[in-house]
Amino acid sequence: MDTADLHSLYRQMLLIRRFEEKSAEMYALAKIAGFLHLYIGEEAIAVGAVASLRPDDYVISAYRDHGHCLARGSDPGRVMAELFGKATGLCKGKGGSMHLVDLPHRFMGGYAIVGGHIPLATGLAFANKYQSLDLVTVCFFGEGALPSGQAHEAFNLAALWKLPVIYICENNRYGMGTPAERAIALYTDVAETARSYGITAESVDGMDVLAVRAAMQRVVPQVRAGHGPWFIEATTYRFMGHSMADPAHGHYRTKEEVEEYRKRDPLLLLKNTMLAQKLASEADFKQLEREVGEIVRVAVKFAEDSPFPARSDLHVDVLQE
Amino acid sequence: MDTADLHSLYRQMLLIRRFEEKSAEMYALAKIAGFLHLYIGEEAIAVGAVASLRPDDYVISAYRDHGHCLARGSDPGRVMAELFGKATGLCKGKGGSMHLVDLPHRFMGGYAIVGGHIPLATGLAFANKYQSLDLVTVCFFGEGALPSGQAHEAFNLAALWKLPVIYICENNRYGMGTPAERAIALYTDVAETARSYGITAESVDGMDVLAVRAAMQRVVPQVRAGHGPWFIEATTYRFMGHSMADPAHGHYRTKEEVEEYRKRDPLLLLKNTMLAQKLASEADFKQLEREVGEIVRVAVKFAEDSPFPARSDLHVDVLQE
Amino acid sequence: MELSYREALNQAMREEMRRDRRIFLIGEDVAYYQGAFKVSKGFVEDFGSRRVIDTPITEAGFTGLAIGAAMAGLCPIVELMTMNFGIVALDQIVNNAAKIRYMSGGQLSVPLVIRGPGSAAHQLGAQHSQSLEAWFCHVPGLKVIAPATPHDAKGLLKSAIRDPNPVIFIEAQLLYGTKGEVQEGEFTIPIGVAEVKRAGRDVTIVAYSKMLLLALEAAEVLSREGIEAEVIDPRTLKPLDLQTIVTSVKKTGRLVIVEEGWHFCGLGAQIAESVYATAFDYLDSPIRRVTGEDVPMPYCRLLEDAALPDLPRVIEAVKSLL
Amino acid sequence: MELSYREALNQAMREEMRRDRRIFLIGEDVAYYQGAFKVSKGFVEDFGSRRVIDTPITEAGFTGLAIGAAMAGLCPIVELMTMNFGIVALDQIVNNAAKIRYMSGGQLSVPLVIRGPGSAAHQLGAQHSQSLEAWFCHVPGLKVIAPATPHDAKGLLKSAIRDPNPVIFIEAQLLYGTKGEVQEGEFTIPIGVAEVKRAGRDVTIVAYSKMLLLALEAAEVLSREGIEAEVIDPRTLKPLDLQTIVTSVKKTGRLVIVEEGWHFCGLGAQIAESVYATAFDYLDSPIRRVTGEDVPMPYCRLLEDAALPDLPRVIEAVKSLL
Ligand SMILES: Cc1ncc(C[n+]2csc(CCOP(=O)(O)OP(=O)(O)O)c2C)c(N)n1
Ligand SMILES: Cc1ncc(C[n+]2csc(CCOP(=O)(O)OP(=O)(O)O)c2C)c(N)n1
Ligand SMILES: [Mg+2]
Ligand SMILES: [Mg+2]
Repeated sequence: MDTADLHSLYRQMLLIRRFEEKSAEMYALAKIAGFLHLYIGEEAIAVGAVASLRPDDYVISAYRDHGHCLARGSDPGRVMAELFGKATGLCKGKGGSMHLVDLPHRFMGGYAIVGGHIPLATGLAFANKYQSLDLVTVCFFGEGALPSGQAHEAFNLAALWKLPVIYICENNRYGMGTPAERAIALYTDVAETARSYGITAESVDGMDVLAVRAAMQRVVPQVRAGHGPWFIEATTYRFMGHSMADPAHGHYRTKEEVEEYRKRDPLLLLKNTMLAQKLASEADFKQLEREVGEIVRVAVKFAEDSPFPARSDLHVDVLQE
Repeated sequence: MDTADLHSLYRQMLLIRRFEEKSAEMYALAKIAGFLHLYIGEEAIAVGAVASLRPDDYVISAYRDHGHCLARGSDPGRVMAELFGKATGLCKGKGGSMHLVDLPHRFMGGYAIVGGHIPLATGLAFANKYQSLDLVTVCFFGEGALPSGQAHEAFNLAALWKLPVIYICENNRYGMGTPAERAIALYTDVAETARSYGITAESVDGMDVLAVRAAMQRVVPQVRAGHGPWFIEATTYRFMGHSMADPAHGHYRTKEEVEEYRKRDPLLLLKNTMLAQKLASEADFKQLEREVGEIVRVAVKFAEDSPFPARSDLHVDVLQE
Repeated sequence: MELSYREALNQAMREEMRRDRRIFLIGEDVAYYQGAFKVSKGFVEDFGSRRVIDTPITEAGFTGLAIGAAMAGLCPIVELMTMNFGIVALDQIVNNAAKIRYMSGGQLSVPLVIRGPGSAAHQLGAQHSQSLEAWFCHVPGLKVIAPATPHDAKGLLKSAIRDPNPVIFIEAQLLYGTKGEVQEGEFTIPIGVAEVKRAGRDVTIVAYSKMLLLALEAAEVLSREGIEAEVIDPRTLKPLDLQTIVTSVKKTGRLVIVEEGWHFCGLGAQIAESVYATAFDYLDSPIRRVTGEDVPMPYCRLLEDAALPDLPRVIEAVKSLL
Repeated sequence: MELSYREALNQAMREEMRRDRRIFLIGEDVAYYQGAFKVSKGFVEDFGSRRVIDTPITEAGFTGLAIGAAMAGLCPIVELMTMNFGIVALDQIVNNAAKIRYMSGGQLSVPLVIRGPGSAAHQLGAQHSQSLEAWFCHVPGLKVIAPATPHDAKGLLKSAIRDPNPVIFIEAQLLYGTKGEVQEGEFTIPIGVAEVKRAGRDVTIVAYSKMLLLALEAAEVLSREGIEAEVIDPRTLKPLDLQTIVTSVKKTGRLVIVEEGWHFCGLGAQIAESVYATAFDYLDSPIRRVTGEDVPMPYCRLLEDAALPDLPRVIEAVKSLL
């Protein structure tokens, strides 16, 4: 394994972590408002998955989308500016946290209706196949979306038409306050859902960025070669509340449970591997922290210094001329 | 096997057959209008399934619903009157062919949005469980409804909450002009869909009324006892066009294919069994034809002689006072 | 007693559920999480998980299930986490709940309440900030209610639960924390009856849900300038109590309608058209509508504020008529 | 040349698909069955199954798929077997197609047409006889078109296909067989432009889709009695060409709006309200709306006829204004 690669994976996860910690701070300061869903604890999935993609592949997500967007390479300043509702934000302040879009980085958006973006992902894949492009579409969603009708309709179409899409179900065990076992009939093996469409499906440790990347390194070429859709369940855990409106552990889970999962913090896991294999020293990690800290600082400053949209922007981009 | 039972099954199938042949005639005479979807060829499913139910169990169906309604024991005259749009019809002429309802016979309706009644069925079952009643709900739908999101959302709820509902998928191989293999990704085993929710599922020969009845005789007590939902695929074939607007075989299937399936006409199959086992003579069948013919004749006359609703009925029953 | 809007709803459901065991509450996170906005606080503790039911994220599925249960004689209360998610359940609401009674020639009934917060809160973005009452009001077979005060919320929710028809009951996230006097003891408020929330002679303002608070604020400001606005809250949006509105308009000769939803084909268009048709000769000038702008809701606060009715706009509208 | 409405639609799609390989047609039974109403006759033969695509009965799924494909630069035409089934796809239409451009700050576009028959045919029952244009018109980010004649159908469908925005294109089952002159050769009709279908001085009638034919019939009858109605077809329902309507109303002083959908919160309410707001002083009497009745559509023909606008009602409405 290439040392530079591991550094890069760690660095990306760290960026997401620190970026989101900072955005939580900014939320507390009322610089950011509305719903803010943090990805903290789940970073290995976005980073590991995106690592195997080409820049022109499509990525699409639900509302917990900062991680996917940053992993895709979006400018943290423009992401933060979007959270601030600034004109320099990715979406000029009109999208917000749940609706990040970065077309040049082929990040096709975050969507806030649970299950609603899964047909879109399937359509992106359809377009690629239609145009005989060898592009792959990766679609992230929570396990809470799995029972939704829109997900099922999309799975069936993807399977029927052998579309080049990879569905990544981020199973963090809860949909808001509802544990998966009270929402999904066959929760012991959610990948079975995909298999019932003839979609190849597997489960991967979503806390282990190397495992996620390894799975994708196998899967992406298959899908790119036209062997049809794929489904990956990535088991993970959200360390924070469902959104900033929700305490880190509510009635629905115990502090102990959260602590238990924190022992498998994806950053910690990779760091320990790198230290054990002597691929990096504590000093290297300190250096990374400094670099990432600086990036986040600059991002916040960019957001702070940016102007709000003009009132006259209100009616812009409703329709294309 | 009880001879009287077989006579009764045959008689019910024959009633549906002759009733629908007559309604096709009436359609040609413009006594009936709108969509008219005939069940001809599929009678064994409704009759076989309903035979194992109690009068207080619930039955619900899609728009191809004459067979289920008649099998449930509805008065053929009131069904025909409904098709005629008369005030004496089951629904006072307001429902029509696709929306028959007969509450006293616990026929909870035909519905015309594909997949849309499957959550309703699940709710009827929910109500029974909620009230600790040992009632079973049977829900009929075509294989075309299987990929629909509403079906999946309902299956998940039924499985999660172990509801006393039996889903009967009438797989007649086509949804309008689209063969199942172009609509359902895993068409080789549609019951797998249900299994992916942990629902027990099986397939039965839907042309063989005795096979359908036997399956239900096993399944109904299980479901009634609270062992959760069940899924039965009944393989069948529609002998007529999708509706009266559609020729019996269109571009989408050959005359030969239709002829081939007609050899397994459910009435013919049962008749041959009964003749072979000497449980009935040709004369008995002639007698049945006469009786059923008379019932249908009386039904048409009742419908013909009945008044149309009054114009003042237009705003009645929109809301309950 | 003084209650918050949230508490008033909680009480209404609690009293009704105590009264009638056919009533149950179903929705996402309504039980152990106490509701996304804590409206069903304490319910699962008091009524048990048989009657307070958490669902998977399948609005079509569980709304349809509730309709089926209602057909079988139960009286479900469906909580939609927000009314926005009613869109994925709309086929069930419109094609089944609203039509089953009519299609069955009166054999079946659907005594059902679908409730949850409509309209924008703060910066929830385009998919979570919709006012869809005009859609629901368009559909025969539904009743639509949108109370603005804790008292009305309690009295009308109790009526909605007892009503034998499907009722869409629209709350508002920004109202949950507002407080107001609520009558003690058992009471209901009839569906379909508007209320004059403030008497006045110069102009009539019709406003519902959160917009009522805005209208009352505007009336207060205007009053200081000697302009007396009569503020009417229809409370029930369908059936609409046109009579109360028209009576007021006949007195004032001027009407401003305030609604938060999109302008084009909003409910205000219908209210206006009905008033014109009924009281054309009493109107001194055209009716003014103050509405949400015809844009998907932007995230940025500045643009969001620009997209919604506010005090200056209501005041300007009133003054433009004088 | 004389064409049926169905043939006009077929030609429009055919010409556009020849012109641009990004265009494809997707829907239930559009390929081998040639469309439930045979609008895509010959398409799969001419364009192949790559561009003419049969789907399973999953409107949310394939409409969403088409939106995704449009985001990636294709130009899908979605055929809904009937517009009624748009309800199960409404989340995709409203939350994705209509909003993606705005939410993304203009980065993404959704060049998409969703077409199919709206309104009642004959005795199709409550779930298959709805006019949902008011819902679609309420939503910013959508254009809505409902042509009445073969010529308009062809020219507007071509424009809709070329438009970079999501367009809801409402046809009518009972119009498919109607015939009319269609301009030869290549042409388009601009979106958002109404047409005066018959000039007159006494009263303005606004009507669209099948109701235009009814309005023209009424105008003919009225003319024999010396009453000259000016009949205007907006053709595009959103954006609405209010100017053309108002110009006519300023001339006639009277307006009748005919629409087939439910009365309460129907599109006619908005048209009326807009006209009142713009031309209040020109109106001699209140605007009359002739609409569908506020009931789920009954099956029985007699009741169905009673639920829909007809010649006597249009004529009565006109005469009531004179
Ligand atoms: C259709 C719909 N219903 C309800 C909601 C409210 N809601 C937002 S997130 C969420 C939980 C989703 O859980 P999951 O899919 O597991 O994703 P996670 O938040 O765990 O990442 C719910 C119920 C919604 N956004 N959309
Ligand atoms: C949501 C929806 N989409 C489309 C239709 C139009 N439609 C009516 S029946 C039908 C085919 C259904 O096939 P299947 O479920 O197999 O039942 P069958 O007719 O074979 O009994 C279609 C597409 C509909 N009624 N509802
Ligand atoms: Mg989750
Ligand atoms: Mg079928």
